[in-house]
Amino acid sequence: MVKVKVEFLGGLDQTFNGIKNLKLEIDGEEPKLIELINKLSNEYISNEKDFEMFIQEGTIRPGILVLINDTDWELEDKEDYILDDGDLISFTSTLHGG
Amino acid sequence: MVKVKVEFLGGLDQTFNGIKNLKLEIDGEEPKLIELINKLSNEYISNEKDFEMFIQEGTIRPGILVLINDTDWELEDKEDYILDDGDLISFTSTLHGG
Amino acid sequence: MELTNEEYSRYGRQMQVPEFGSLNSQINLKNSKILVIGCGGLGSSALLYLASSGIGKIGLLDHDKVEISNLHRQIIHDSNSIGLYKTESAFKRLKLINPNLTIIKHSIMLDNLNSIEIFNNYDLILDCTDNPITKYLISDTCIVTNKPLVSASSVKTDGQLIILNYQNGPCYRCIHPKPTKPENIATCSDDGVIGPCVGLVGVLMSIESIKILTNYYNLNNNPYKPIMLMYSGYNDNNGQSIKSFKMRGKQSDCICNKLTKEIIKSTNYLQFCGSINYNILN
Amino acid sequence: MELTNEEYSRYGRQMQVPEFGSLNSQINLKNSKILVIGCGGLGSSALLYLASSGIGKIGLLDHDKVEISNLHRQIIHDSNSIGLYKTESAFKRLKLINPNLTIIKHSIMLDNLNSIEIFNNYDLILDCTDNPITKYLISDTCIVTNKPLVSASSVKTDGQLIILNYQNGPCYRCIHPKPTKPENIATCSDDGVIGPCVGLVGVLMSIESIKILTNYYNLNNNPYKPIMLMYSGYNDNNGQSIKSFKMRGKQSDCICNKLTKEIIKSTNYLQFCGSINYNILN
Ligand SMILES: [Zn+2]
Ligand SMILES: [Zn+2]
Repeated sequence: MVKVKVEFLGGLDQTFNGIKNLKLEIDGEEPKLIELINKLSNEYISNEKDFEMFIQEGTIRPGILVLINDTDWELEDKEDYILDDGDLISFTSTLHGG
Repeated sequence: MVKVKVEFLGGLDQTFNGIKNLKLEIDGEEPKLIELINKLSNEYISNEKDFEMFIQEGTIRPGILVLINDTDWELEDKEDYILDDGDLISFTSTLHGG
Repeated sequence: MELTNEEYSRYGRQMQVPEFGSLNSQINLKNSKILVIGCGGLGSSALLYLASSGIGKIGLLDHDKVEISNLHRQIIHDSNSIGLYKTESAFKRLKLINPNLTIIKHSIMLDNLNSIEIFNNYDLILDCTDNPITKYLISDTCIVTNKPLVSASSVKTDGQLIILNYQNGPCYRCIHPKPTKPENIATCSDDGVIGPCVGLVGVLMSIESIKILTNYYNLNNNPYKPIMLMYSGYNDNNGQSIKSFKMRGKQSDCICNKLTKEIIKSTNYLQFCGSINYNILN
Repeated sequence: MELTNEEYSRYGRQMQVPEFGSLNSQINLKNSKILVIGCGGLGSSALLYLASSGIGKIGLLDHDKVEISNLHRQIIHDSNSIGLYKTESAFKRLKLINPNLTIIKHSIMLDNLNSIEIFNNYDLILDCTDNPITKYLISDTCIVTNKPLVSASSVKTDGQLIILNYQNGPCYRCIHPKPTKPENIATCSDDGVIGPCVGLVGVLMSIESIKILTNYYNLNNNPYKPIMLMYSGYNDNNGQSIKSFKMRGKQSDCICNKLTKEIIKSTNYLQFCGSINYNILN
């Protein structure tokens, strides 16, 4: 079991009932980031139409950036990143206002 | 031995030869913050007149705030705080420009 | 009090933001009276945004006149302002920005004999000054007149902000019981400042002021806790940062617990802070 | 090129700051030509500080006119600006702020047929627009004209900033290979924005622009690395924050590696981003 912190930025908290910060436990010896994403989308989105704001075509929707300990997940293993105790996983919407 | 991080903010890096961030090892089982302060003033200030910018009347000079893991040292034990591995100790000058 | 149709159009976009608090908050702003002390680098951006936001009445306090060396950072003024009182120059710009706003000019130097009477006319004080003498005086006066205080400073590329005398939090003396010696102080005139860096700190002040005036910090669901915001504008290749430090509360042994009007009026603030003669409120 | 006495007085305080880089940096600013696309909430504060800082030439691009609902956040304009082109209103204010500045007005809508020719006249581009169609077009045009880009956005209480196409770093498409669907996008008109929050992000843009133009990021002692600055203005009782995220570099499979002028001119950006018709450059 691994304990991680999750934060939703750029207004993405609205998709998760206004929750901005979360501490979560993920089962298993070496759980991957995809398991956290599945847990978030299955257990923390109460509104069915909000699901599309987080997941599209089986992955994080375009316009959401994922950061592992303040680093773009593209520099890590994306969905296959192996979670470690104390990791901070940030999800942020890309903003478009000016 | 305890490993800590030190940062100098608000222009205080100038007193320490322009160093903004530092990783330091302090000897002993349960070293106190005062030992870090002594080490900094004895080993990291090369200019004698800079000493007064850090220490006055035997303690941190008025106008410098000390933060232990982003918390005012007044909420901890000040000089007697027992350093822990990974602690971040910040020293910041109070600014006066407007 | 209600809003006019013009005000609904003007402030609609901010009333839409859930954190702002809708119509009630806009009316709170309209009913608010704030005093901005120092119409320089911090005051410029703080004033432009506070005036635009729909605050009812703003007092401008500064005894200085606009100089050309101010203009790289003091964006409320312009080349035609040179030689005018900063209060006069700011007044002109703010009236154009928002004609709904009532503006009071205090083109005088703040001192321990006039501060109490002035502060009594306002709900919130912004300290945009640049020297410790005035910072102690402003904090002390906020204590005896019971006004919350948004206090900030900026030099070179960095800045600091703290909310004082608010919801039983600390005063300036609680944080700084002993003044910094004059020879240990960096100022904008001696050490310079990047215009938008001090400007950014002024913007931070305007946002914290709006939060206070709209009761964003409230005992029910978001109580204020003492923090200091630390801004760094030139973080090598990490860009810029704002960190939030958790600060001490009101100190039981601080002078603020027994401060009176009489004590303020008989205190020699210049002597208390040391003998170098600052150019106050620059 | 040298500075006049007036310029020494005007910019002295920023030339004193070691991180700025003294006279050389001031001359670099004087020689610089920047294009600011969008004279709204981000553009207002970015422009006021960049004009004050001594940049030689600024291009203003916006096809919109000032409306009263803009004024709570677009502090470069004022009540007399309502109905004027934003470029015209900004021009007037900036000329008063700094008469040394050369200003070019582009009161047109940016599109894939005019963008390349316009960008060719400038050294640095600031994307202060509010919709993905324009953001992709601006990034693509920066690729083929080889211009660094400071790109930012802000909605409600938050904002983001990223430097693109700089020192072999990423482009907008490297970060966002697929556009966000129109129905998943929040905008200032729909969701509102706190005036000083978007203003603060504009100030961040001005500071990063000054760093680029003065070679603060340089291969010798402070190489640029791709980061995104994330600003949050309403952090419950933790005040405000700016975090720095380490971002991916230029992606080898990104379209930017083979973009040409011809491809830009034949791309249907509206179709690429989806079918909702945005009010571009608001
Ligand atoms: Zn006190
Ligand atoms: Zn690319």
